[in-house]
Amino acid sequence: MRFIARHGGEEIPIEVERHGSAYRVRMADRWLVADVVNAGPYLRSLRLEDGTQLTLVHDRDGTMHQISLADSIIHVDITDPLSLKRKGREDELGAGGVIRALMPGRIVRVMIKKGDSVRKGASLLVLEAMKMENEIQALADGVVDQVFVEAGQTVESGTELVHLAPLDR
Amino acid sequence: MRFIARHGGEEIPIEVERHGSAYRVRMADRWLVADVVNAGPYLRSLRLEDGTQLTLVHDRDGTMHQISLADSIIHVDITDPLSLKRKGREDELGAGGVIRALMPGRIVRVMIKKGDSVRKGASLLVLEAMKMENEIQALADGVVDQVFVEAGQTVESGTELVHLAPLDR
Amino acid sequence: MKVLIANRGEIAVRVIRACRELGYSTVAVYSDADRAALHVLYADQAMPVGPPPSRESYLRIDRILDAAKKTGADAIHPGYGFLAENVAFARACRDAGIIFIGPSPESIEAMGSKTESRQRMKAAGVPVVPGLTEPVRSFDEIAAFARQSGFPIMVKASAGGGGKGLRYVEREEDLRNAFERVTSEAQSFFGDGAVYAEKFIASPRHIEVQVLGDHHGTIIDVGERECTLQRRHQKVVEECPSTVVDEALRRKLGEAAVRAAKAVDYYSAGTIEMLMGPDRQVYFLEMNTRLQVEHPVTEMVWGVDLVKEQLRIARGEKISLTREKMTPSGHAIECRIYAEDPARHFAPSPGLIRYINLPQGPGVRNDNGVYAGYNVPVFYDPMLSKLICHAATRAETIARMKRALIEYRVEGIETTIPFFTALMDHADFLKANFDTGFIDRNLADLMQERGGNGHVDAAIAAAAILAFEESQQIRLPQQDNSAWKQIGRLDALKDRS
Amino acid sequence: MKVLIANRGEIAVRVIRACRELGYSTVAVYSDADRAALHVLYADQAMPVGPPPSRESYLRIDRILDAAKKTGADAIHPGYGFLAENVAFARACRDAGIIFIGPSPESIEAMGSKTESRQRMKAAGVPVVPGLTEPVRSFDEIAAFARQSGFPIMVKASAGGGGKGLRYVEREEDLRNAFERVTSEAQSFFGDGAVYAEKFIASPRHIEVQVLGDHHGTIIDVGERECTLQRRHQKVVEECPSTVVDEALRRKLGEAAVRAAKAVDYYSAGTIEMLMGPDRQVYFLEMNTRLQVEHPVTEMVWGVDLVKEQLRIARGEKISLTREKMTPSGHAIECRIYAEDPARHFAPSPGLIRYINLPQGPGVRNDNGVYAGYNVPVFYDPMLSKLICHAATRAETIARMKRALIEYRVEGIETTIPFFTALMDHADFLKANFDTGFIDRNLADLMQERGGNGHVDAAIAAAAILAFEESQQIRLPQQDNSAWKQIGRLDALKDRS
Repeated sequence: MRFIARHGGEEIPIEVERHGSAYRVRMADRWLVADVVNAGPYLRSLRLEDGTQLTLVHDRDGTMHQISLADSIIHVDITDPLSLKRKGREDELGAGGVIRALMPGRIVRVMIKKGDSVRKGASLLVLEAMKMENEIQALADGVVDQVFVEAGQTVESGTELVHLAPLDR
Repeated sequence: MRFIARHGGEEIPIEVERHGSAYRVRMADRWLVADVVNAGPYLRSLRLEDGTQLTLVHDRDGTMHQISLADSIIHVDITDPLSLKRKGREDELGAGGVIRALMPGRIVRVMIKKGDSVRKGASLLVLEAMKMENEIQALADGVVDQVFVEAGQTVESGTELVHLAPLDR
Repeated sequence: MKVLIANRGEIAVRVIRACRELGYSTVAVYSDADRAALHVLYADQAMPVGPPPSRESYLRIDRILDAAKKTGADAIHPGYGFLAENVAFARACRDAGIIFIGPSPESIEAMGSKTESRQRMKAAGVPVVPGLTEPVRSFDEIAAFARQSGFPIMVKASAGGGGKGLRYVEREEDLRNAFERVTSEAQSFFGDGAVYAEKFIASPRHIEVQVLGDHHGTIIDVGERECTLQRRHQKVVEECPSTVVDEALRRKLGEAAVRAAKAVDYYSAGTIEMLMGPDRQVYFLEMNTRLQVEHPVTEMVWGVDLVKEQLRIARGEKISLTREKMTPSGHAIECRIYAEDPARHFAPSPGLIRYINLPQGPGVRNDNGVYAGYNVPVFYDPMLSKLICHAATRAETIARMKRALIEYRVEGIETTIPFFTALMDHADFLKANFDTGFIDRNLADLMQERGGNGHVDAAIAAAAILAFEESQQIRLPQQDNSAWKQIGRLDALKDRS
Repeated sequence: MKVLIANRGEIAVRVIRACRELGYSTVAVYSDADRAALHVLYADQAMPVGPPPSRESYLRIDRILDAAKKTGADAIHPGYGFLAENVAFARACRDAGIIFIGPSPESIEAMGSKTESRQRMKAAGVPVVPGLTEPVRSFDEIAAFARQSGFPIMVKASAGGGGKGLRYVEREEDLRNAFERVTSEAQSFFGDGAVYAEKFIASPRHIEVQVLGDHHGTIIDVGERECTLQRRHQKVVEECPSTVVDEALRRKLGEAAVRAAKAVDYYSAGTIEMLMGPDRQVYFLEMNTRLQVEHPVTEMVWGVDLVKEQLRIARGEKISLTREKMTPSGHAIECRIYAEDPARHFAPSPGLIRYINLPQGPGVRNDNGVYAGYNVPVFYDPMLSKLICHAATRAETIARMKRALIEYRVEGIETTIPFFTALMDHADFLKANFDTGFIDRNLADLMQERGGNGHVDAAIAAAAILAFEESQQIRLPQQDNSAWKQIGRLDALKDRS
């Protein structure tokens, strides 16, 4: 079966086929033989032909897979090119700079207003949660398109805070 | 809602009703007010009005509930008298002395044959599993009705081994 | 004895464990967000004390005393934070005839004011960091001190502690902003806007000495802890012993700490915090009149149980330890595991813990406050657990910590585990070559992508295989050979017979 | 260095942890039943060695050496059991140029035969239990010894060990049956039907001394362990130190143990097992030429890491410990947590572990071999983990163990946890007043229904409430505030930008 993997800005064509009780995986021009077994919820053990064993925590949200190794976390998007799922996701994400609250809390300060140009890393607002003031920063250069919240407001996790339009639009 | 609880040979009529965010439970002529919350899979916390907190592991197989407290395990059968479930269960269990393998293993010896009278605690057969020979004993006095296995045979968990008919039948 | 624990999280669990080992029954208190928290699950009784915000629950003296009365608790352990250093609470306990497991209200009060404690220490001959010994409320007074002593300085909340309500000021133009923010934080965190200022000790190490005092006038020290590694003035890694303290200095610091504690007639467990400059000059910083977060590193190296000592002292027992007979053994390090995402500037990461694999085995102690299936609430300190390792040498302890961190897997929320993994590999950490600014300076370095150790391909392959399995509905059946169902049936059978 | 661990379960995990802390990479071997076992998950490499039965996998010397060659392992740690005391295996490693992390084949061989070791010990001036010093194969020879010495006697497999292949014989009429069963077990467990007989020491305590030897002729003892508490000749609880051993006796036993080890030019970790009669007379029983299951109690009290010492010794390093400078500190107790149902005569209880709540906190060490979601296979020893507690005194350690056992919850299979909970409350255990027959004699007492501490009503109410909730479809929604989904999206976004 063929997939497209997206990781670190790269698109990698992947083919997975069964190989005895294991799998043969072609990634671009590399081949891997690996077996994967469940070790309780979320935990998986992957073993390569030379015996290399990796214990990984696997979680998935739609086509996005999170693979946590002992000392690193890898996010990879795996899509079946035959399905239309990916298209839907891209539309959802394509808009870019929607900045959301990653946790519930209270907006302490809003440092920007509509029309401001901001640099990557600039502080946009301060959200107080878990006894800490958290500065929410711009992930990229952009122009403030909309500010959805004001100081003093309580927000839920996932609330849209600010919309940044890319500078190059 | 009304239930019948069976525990330790007793049948206890039970009534459960909501009481704010907790529950009011009538057991025969006693009343308890308790709330129960989930604390991850299987773990539950029960709290009584006086603050008494019990952390219990709860598991259920049909109408049979297993409640493990810090230092004891309680099995209780909870049935809704309006449902017919209980009837079915009784039929299934009523036959009594079906002795099954509780684990996969190999039958090493069979010490009884059809027609033998056995006393509670008598050794019926020896099952080897986990590097140990395990004597399977009669749970009550009875007459051997059928022997389903022979020495040397490998059995799966749940295999019927012996059927004991009650002496008083 | 019945002990109510006026706290939550790992420290409430820690105190419950000690009580249970001493045969005391325990009462947990909980806010509406904490009904299923671990400290509730481990307590014999649990009483609600209000809505989730601390101010309406864990900081409500009236409700906590009410819970103590309703359950007949004889004593209250305040843990750290919340009401642990609240004079009014300690007094209210005394008035209600309930033992407060901590020092006297008078000791708390004397040390609670950073400025008063500085005066007391000076009088007791304990060296303090040069600076104001009186609290001030106006910017002009702070500015006057700054002009006189020169920059950089520290502006601090007089009622502060625990790394909150303080600012480093390097240049005059930043002073007003710092003064305003500290004043505001002092008001909001400690309910008292008074501040003061000290000379800034450059590149210091943060060393603290554990003390124990009883009601019979005995005060001993239990050695020092190295708490230099901080992020934004919050300790993140603590060690025992300190690599810069030799036996002679240990004696000297211990004596100064005992002198400091005696100056306020101290009993129970307490900590004298000190700063050591690069010239090895040591200054009194503040006294924490409570159990510290990092108390376990002392316990593991010195073989004492500080919480049990607190409980025994509170019952009026004499300290059974003799300082001369005690020797530190091996080395211990503590990592504070937080629900924070190091890759996103340590942003809080509350939420459902879907899965945990806990580190186990030799020399590993995990003082946990959470479990798999627990929803980390947004309202409180995001500490999940303290991971403490102990081994014969510092190098072995670091290797053990690395091993434990590899075993420690949490899914559902982000944690600071990857940060500690990187720290344990840092050359300067291995050499114990650091000061209090080390982490903030080296953060980029520490948070560098580790690149999956060349296992990125394998990880991508794993994701593809798992996607393939799902698309093919290839699922390992949930095998279940469990015997209890049949046992249940048999018991039911027996019940009827 | 790359180390292959020729074992499974908790001991394989224990060795992997030590290797990882020393920076060695690890190779696990696994049978088809163990692909997802914990020792595989914690290893850097894993190689299959055959079908589930041990004889076709973990006991297959050829396959294990093949796995070592394929992965380029430099050394093999055999753990305990399986091939740990197999002379042929130790020789095969030597022949293959692979370091065997254990003693020489010659030491194993000398001590492997219970009869030869008895001869050697006699020669070295170490007192042995009176009995045969030559193995026999006929019933008549055993009967002759029995007649001469008088009953009761012990009939034992000459190649035996680990509590397997032995019978207590009280009366002449039971002798033939005992001889036949021991012969048969000796043949089936050890591949050698030879047996011998000893005088039975009534009401003995089982005391053993840990020794460490290096390749440079140094052998030291690391104190004794109290292993008296056994069930059917299998140790179930071990302690360090023994309450019946004072410092003078400790020295004496240690010297005898070193003498015994020297008699066979011993290196690596080993244990001299001894019986102590009620008259405090001590007899050599056997030497275990490997790491013991119960090694952690020694580690916690003496502050050594025996597995790391084994690894260092195997590399040719000198023992860095000096016996004179070592002192035991506090008390440690180990409970062997098995997948057995104490309420059903300790019947094995394999199956899926659906849930575990692990004990944590101060002084608790859990050497685990399983995890939640693991299916305990039927083919091997049913040990799930070793729970070890350490505290300042024996009483405190018992209280800590009780606390840890309350925290330790396993769902899906039955375990021996309730048995240990009862044992920790037994008056004679608290007084350390026991002999090797204690548990078998007191089993009924120990397994008495505890009656839910008066909480039966509450438990029934809980079941009714949970049944009610289910009937009403009242379910707590699985809350999920987890942030990673959004982080995933953001990363995906970044990847494309």
